[in-house]
Amino acid sequence: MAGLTMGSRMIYLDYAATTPVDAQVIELMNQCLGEDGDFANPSSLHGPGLAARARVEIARGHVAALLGAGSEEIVFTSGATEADNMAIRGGALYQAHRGRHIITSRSEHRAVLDSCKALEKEGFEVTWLSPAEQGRVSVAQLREALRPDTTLVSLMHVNNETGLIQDIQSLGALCREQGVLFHVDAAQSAGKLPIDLGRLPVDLMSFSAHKIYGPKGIGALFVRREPRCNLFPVMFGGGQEQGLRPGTLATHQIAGMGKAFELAATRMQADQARLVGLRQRLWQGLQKIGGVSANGALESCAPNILNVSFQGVEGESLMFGLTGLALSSGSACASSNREPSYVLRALGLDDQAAQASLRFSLGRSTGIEDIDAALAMLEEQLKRLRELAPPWVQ
Amino acid sequence: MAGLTMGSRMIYLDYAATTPVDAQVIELMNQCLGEDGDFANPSSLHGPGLAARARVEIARGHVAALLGAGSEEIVFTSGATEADNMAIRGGALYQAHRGRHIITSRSEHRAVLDSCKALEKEGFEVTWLSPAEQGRVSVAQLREALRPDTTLVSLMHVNNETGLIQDIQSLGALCREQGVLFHVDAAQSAGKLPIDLGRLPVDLMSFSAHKIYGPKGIGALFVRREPRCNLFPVMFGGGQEQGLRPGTLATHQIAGMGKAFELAATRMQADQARLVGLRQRLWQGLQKIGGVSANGALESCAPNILNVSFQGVEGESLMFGLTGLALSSGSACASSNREPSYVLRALGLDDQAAQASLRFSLGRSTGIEDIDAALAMLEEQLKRLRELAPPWVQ
Amino acid sequence: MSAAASNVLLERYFFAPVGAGSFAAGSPSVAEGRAGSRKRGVAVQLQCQLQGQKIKAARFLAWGCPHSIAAASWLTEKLTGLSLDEASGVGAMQIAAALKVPADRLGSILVLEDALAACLENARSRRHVW
Amino acid sequence: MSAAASNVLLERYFFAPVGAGSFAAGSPSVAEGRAGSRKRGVAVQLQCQLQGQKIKAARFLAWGCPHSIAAASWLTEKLTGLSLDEASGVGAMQIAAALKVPADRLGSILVLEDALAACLENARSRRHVW
Ligand SMILES: Cc1ncc(COP(=O)(O)O)c(C=O)c1O
Ligand SMILES: Cc1ncc(COP(=O)(O)O)c(C=O)c1O
Repeated sequence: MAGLTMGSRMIYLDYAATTPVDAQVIELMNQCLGEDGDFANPSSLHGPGLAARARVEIARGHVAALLGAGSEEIVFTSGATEADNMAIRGGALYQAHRGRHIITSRSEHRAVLDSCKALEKEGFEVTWLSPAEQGRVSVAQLREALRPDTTLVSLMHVNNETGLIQDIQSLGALCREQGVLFHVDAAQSAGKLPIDLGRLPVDLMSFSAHKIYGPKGIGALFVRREPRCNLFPVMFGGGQEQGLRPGTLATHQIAGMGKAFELAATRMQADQARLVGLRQRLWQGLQKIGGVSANGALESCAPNILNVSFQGVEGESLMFGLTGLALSSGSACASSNREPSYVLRALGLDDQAAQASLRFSLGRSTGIEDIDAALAMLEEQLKRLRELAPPWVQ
Repeated sequence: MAGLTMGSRMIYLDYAATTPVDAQVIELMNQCLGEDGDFANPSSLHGPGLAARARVEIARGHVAALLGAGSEEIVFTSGATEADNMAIRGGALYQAHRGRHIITSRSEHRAVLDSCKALEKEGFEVTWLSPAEQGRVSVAQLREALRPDTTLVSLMHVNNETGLIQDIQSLGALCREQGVLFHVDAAQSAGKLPIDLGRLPVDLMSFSAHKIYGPKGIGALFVRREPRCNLFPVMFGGGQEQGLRPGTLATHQIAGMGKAFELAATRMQADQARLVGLRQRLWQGLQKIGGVSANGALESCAPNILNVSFQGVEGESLMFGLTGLALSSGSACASSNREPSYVLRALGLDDQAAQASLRFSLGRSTGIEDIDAALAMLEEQLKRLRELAPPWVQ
Repeated sequence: MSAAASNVLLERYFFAPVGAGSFAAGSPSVAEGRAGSRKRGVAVQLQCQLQGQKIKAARFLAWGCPHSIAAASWLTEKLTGLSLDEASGVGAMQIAAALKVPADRLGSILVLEDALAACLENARSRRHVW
Repeated sequence: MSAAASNVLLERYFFAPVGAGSFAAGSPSVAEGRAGSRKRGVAVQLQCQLQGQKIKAARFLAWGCPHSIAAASWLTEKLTGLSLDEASGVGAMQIAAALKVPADRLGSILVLEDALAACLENARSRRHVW
């Protein structure tokens, strides 16, 4: 396998931040852009409009199919961030007459955290669960936090920094039993882990296309029909998407997402089996170098992510030294600022250990030789930086 | 010129609903998608991330340049709908301590109307101006509506149904004088009429890429720095776009919008001069057929739009009969439902006249032969349907 | 040119309507019925040329949505050859079913039914004269 | 691999640091200064090999951000050949300016300055022994 290298042998190991768009997806997107394509407004009632609308509905079907959902339960958004906002804000506001208490955890994506914080400022009460070992939220913990006025619980499926898989089946069952809305951010799990919304007790689920070889700037929210989940919209306008999400439908984006989900359905199993092997090779190599610890037990984490703390080196210099590797030290969103990852802090790491952590995330183009080259670069920099460190620094 | 025809000689005259994406724009977008392109997350700090970020910032510069704005005043959004929501909701909420009165008009886009209605439900007071002749809001009318507790005025630059150009210079001057935020939806004017935000007294301005040969699903909000205009965000998350608009930046979408705005800067004058001529030909042809009236004086309207009422025919049958023409009877967004256009109703037309109106909107690929072919089709259907109508129907 | 475009009968009767037009006014053998108005969004005029108890031919004029035009045309074809009694058995539901008129357009068909009723009423009232 | 990547001197001193390492401990001609800690995010050890009043050679060890490592390396080069008095004239601002250290990283350079001060203090205290 060729391996995704850029410029002067750059190895891309940041697939959890974003993926390149699949060639088939690009091709389909291009069919919806130019004069000769289905560029018209999908809300227009003339022929070209109907052709564009057909593209949208085919895509909706593919997204729904991967997830075991009904087409009418899929609402297209500008990404998982918007879907998270819609679910949390929209759900909490719609249910406000029943209660004003919501529950989430400290290791959610910022789209969830900040949506909850915004509600807090508007008089909602939020319980911030501190995940136990490895970032897992237990059913017992959730049961304890539930109150009569709780209306919504938001917990992610796969953590974007550590890859930890949350037991949404059991957590959701408890929510359903208590009549509480359950929202799950599945941006990092869709297309990577099997998801069957026909069985999962989940009311709202957020998705993003660009984490699974689709385009950036498009996502979806699953909104269950039975039992019906109602939302207050967070944006207002032309009535598209059942009145839940206004704005001209971006045909090429939606078609691209549909294709990406369609491809994921056929590739998921083989892709993930391969990644488990590559991640194992990476982890064994790192252990040989030494002074490393995994943030999360491998078997509890999505197969494409490995988050590792490095002892004896400072995090920023390690990143700076790894010129040939494109990866993240925190989540991609958080990586523009220098604050240590709050997710790793929530796992109990101190600031320095959190900062000296790297998230390796592998993808379709990652090959064995990429892993081996990455290990060689890591070994070189770790050796060098550890030798440079004064021995009296802990 | 070839003319934009689809399938079996379909003539596209719905450029105000959406435009095909320019070939140069498509090319640039494709450079940001695949493995070999700048696909990385623009928030990532590694090399590929910085390359994607550079694409974003170049695009921001092009958008700003067309508008006479500073790059730091451009916030990318998922479209004009979202920009409208951010401006109106965000502005009103931020200013809520100063007052809870906002002003808009009855012929705004639904993104504006519905944003205002949502605020109304939350206890804000909205004055809905009824535009005078041709949809124009007068300075006197606005002055009368302004109150000490008014914090925001939202009026569009060019109306999407009639093309009417609002005098935002004078209206904005009054707002500035009164210390009231002035938001302008410029989705239909950017790239078509000169806009110089260095001089215009406008605090917030909404844009969309897909109205000027850029991709759907991307837009921008201009947020003035001096005097500084502050907003409360409507979505929460990763801190992108100065904390005003979270979510992974969609590099290909943003780059495409930048290119579209760059091209508009060079093409605007010539494009529009040509469209004025084509529209004139269309209007003269329609007058020759007879039983028509223009909804808006041509010289007060953007050169690409002509909205016409047809006497003696029912609107839906007229549309249905024009199988070779792709155009709108209302605004594109409203055209999925059968309610007569509220914009035309606001101009004083009754339900039937509003419904028997067509919006012709021309664009870069429209040629003389498209106009002539459209006129021939119109003449045939009008003659046929008028003959079918019982003479005793008014 | 709308979602209804896949309705073949609708298109046939809309684009090539049989029975379009009117008979010379004032003929004693022509019964006429009108219903609807501009304000209602549909207006239909139906004429039947009678031969005894039989409808020898029928004509329509219509102003309204595509369904109302197509349905009026279909009706003129349907009426041709029927007796007045048979004709009064033709109702809105039968017309709607034949042309697959969607529920939200049934109003137009009811107007058409009114025009038929008026026309048949007119025909019966004329029979006294003959 | 970050926005700072366009800083040529930073890259040179970070990736090929001169003066890296330490002299054999306990030598009477070697002065040493330490500053910072893991908790502060920067830790620097600076050693100067003295020849009378002069710094014959300097060595560093550093744990911290790229700027702190590069700056420590740059400093060992700068110190070589200086008298102790001259060396005490070298301050954080001069180091920061030379390496274009951004404002939010000045904290690291102040730690380096502390290490230099400690090292020179140590050097002066040793002179009594000789
Ligand atoms: C768990 C999670 N949620 C939400 C998001 C945001 O997705 P988007 O970029 O589509 O808004 C991301 C990725 O950035 C993510 O990893
Ligand atoms: C005046 C006006 N405002 C806003 C919009 C919405 O723009 P977008 O589709 O980018 O959300 C449109 C077009 O649909 C428009 O014409």
